[in-house]
Amino acid sequence: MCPVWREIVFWLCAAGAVASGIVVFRVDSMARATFALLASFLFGAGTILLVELTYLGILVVLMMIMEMVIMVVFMVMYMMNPAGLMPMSMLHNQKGSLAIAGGTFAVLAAGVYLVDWPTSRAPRPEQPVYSLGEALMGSKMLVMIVLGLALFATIVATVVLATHRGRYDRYGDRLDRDRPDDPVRGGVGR
Amino acid sequence: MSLQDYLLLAAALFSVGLFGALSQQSIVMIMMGLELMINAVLVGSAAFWYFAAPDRPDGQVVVVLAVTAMAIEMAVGFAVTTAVFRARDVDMTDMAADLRG
Amino acid sequence: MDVTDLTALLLRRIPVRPLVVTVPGGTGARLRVERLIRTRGWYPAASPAEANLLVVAGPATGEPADAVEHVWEQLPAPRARAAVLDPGHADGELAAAEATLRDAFRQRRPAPDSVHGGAEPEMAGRGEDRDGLTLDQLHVPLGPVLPGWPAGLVVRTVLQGDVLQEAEVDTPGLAEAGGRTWWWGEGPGPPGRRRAARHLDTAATLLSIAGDDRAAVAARRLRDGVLTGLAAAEVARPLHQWARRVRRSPLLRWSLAGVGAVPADAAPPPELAGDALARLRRHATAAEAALDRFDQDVPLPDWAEQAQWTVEALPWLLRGSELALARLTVASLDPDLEALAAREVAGA
Amino acid sequence: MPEPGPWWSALLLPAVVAVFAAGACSLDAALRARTAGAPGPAAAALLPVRSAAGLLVQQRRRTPAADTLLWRTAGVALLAAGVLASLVTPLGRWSVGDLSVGIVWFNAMEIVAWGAVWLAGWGANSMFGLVAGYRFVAQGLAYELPHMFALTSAAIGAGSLRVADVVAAQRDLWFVVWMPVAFVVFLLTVLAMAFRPPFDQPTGQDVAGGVLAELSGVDRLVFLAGRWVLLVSGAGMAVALFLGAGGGPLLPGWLWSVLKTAAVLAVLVWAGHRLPAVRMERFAEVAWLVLIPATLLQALFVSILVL
Repeated sequence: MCPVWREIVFWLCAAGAVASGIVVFRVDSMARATFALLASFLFGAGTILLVELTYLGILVVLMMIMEMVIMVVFMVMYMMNPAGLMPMSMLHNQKGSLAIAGGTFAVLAAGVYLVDWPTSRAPRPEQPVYSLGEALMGSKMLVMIVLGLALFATIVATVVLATHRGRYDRYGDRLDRDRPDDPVRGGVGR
Repeated sequence: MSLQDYLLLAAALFSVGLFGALSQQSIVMIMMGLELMINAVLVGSAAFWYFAAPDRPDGQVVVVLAVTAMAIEMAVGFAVTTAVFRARDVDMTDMAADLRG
Repeated sequence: MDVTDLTALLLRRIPVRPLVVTVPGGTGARLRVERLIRTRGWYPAASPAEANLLVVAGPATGEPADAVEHVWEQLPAPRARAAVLDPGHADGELAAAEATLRDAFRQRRPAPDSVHGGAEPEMAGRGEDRDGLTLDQLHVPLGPVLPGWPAGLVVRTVLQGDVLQEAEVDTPGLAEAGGRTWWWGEGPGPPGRRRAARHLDTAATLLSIAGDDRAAVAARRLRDGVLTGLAAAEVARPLHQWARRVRRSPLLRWSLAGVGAVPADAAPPPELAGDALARLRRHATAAEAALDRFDQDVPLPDWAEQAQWTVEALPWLLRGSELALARLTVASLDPDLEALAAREVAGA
Repeated sequence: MPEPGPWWSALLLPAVVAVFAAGACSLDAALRARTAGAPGPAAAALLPVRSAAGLLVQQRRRTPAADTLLWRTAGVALLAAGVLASLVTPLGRWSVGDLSVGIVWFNAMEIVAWGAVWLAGWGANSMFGLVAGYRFVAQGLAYELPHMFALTSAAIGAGSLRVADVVAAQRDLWFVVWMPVAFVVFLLTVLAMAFRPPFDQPTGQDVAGGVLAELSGVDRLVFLAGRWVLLVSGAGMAVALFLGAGGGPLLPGWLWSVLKTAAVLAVLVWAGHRLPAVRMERFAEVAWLVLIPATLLQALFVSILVL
């Protein structure tokens, strides 16, 4: 892609990402808020694709759609306004938050233009995903092991937190029930 | 399209997310703010990789870490919300704090 | 060619998607209409949005008439409607309605208000549920117009997510049916055939709700064959084939086992005991058994009694089940409310 | 060895996909007509075209308090994603865009269906639609991991995420021969992803058509087309990943691709016609307890062979 086009696409994506990020906190429907957040991520993924990180850009698209769809289920479940029927304002301390956020942006933006960022003349790898793979999996697989453990711990922790039925509820106090006592029957072994 | 442009975008996303995380009452809406801030991390670290250190994979690893962190944040966040909701029937941070003790 | 010509051209070729609404007293009309729809190569619609032809089977007066009007409002243009009171007139009514549907001039009326009165759920408060979460509740009536739903039945539910927390049964429009009962009384032909056809009809409904279209259509074809007077020898082979497939299908067993199970201490009529799978298999076997006595004057089961038990049992049977399971449960019990009304008229 | 086609192949892609979709739809209609004893298969073959015409002249519905923006977006997203998923699928020697991470791209585009179907159910503000939308999310959670591991097996077998490399790796032996579990699971999950029968609970009769319950007119047309296109994309990718793409004797590569895709599509449609619906709560447990371990073992087996 020629540089002019890349420039245009970048600024479109940037404007889209920030605009839909703002929309998240301005709409009065849970579904719209969640999908606005998704739009922000998709625009963000667009900028990642522009810096030739194809794998990571598409990974972000894939992960974020899944996460947002799961998110919207919980949103609709727990928010008082599931159908978006009534306008709502969930804000508190709006002015203070706005001031803090504005101040943060001013400081960060000043930093962006004042700091002398390093640049590199090093050649870009043909396939960045290979170097990523080696970083994750190479040299004793440290990163991957840590990530895997963290995710495994998350699975255990979330199930413990979220469920209110344990195996004694399902299989009886002596764990001697053949078929678990669930509200809905599963599909294995019946 | 330069590193500064990308970092400016990241700063804007981060600030919007910060505003959301500070101003919202509902736990799930606060999580949305946090996710926007992580989005800023994604954009920023991708740009750092491309402009500052393309020969080393660290920027990419940070992106992977951020995506994982987001998944963990969401899973734990909703599990906590479910537990709090079940125990106290609230999904607002203020209420959760008020009802303490 | 301008746009209206093009529309006229397309209208002549569009497929007809009928939505059949049966009101109490309309079973005979429904059976004839379903057969005609099938042999004409039309496919029935699952919802008003999909349909372009509304077929009302039976005498729609009083409360059922309001329900029919509500459905009619939801049909998008181009659309037409047919009212079939007498099975003998079904062919003519359908042909006339199709002609109306394909007539560009008559379809060019000003479009009705474009917001269609859908079933907007009414929000209620919140309540306990089986997962220990206190979530929002919706008040949703199931019926009287739903695909594969017994005519004249309304179940008023309180839904949390798709779990029925409460269910109340209502039977509007039975009085208007005037005690007409097709299966039990006024249907033509010997009772042996009617009995077999009713077993096949119930099985077909249950199979279509369970998502086995092929077996459902096969059952309807057999039913129509039985009612149009095919010899028992002609029906036997396809009937045995169908029954064997229904009994043996592992996927059907998988999705129906344990659905709508009636505990023995609820003293159900023997035909309704067990779960949806047991009832389906019983229907298949009963239809086969009826083969030998097709043209004899066999006694008919007490469908009024079964319907009475079902209407009384549905509230507790459906409580706490998911929407899909509730639909399967109702379809497997398939109460013949016409028979119930006829018994009340006779008793009064 | 597939290579990127000329620029105009991008314009050709929607047309090719549409022809396959129409063919699959005709086959489905013909099978249904035969079961129903309705007028012959010839009439059924034209039914998709006539249905499309019928939906074009039909009024678009609006329901009270619908989220029209999100509702209308759903169909467009589904259709667009279905077509884009085929972007990396080779037809003989050519593919429109041979991305270095084509397999991930394909999966990402399929995932769009999650959002689209949920939105279609939610947007109409009708109870049946919403229930069906949630059903699809549950189904998605069940099929996505086995689907991913099936894709992963093919990627490991070729040592690359590029579809062209996977095709090249099958020059001597099709992947279906030594990863049959992955192939079967892939086909199952493609059916589930396109919510075609037997995984059509999100559009079931028991919820009056489910996510389709309130759709009419051009909105319905776009959504239904999106569903068929998704199935076509899945069949095309199954051919590229497991059946050697355009490889075969005598005939030119593109013709082999067409024939194989048509065959896979026909099998999928036929299976959907033969089998009763699979209910979500049953499938979810099977997916997690049977399909995921099976595909993981398949991936392990492939990895060991490759090493």
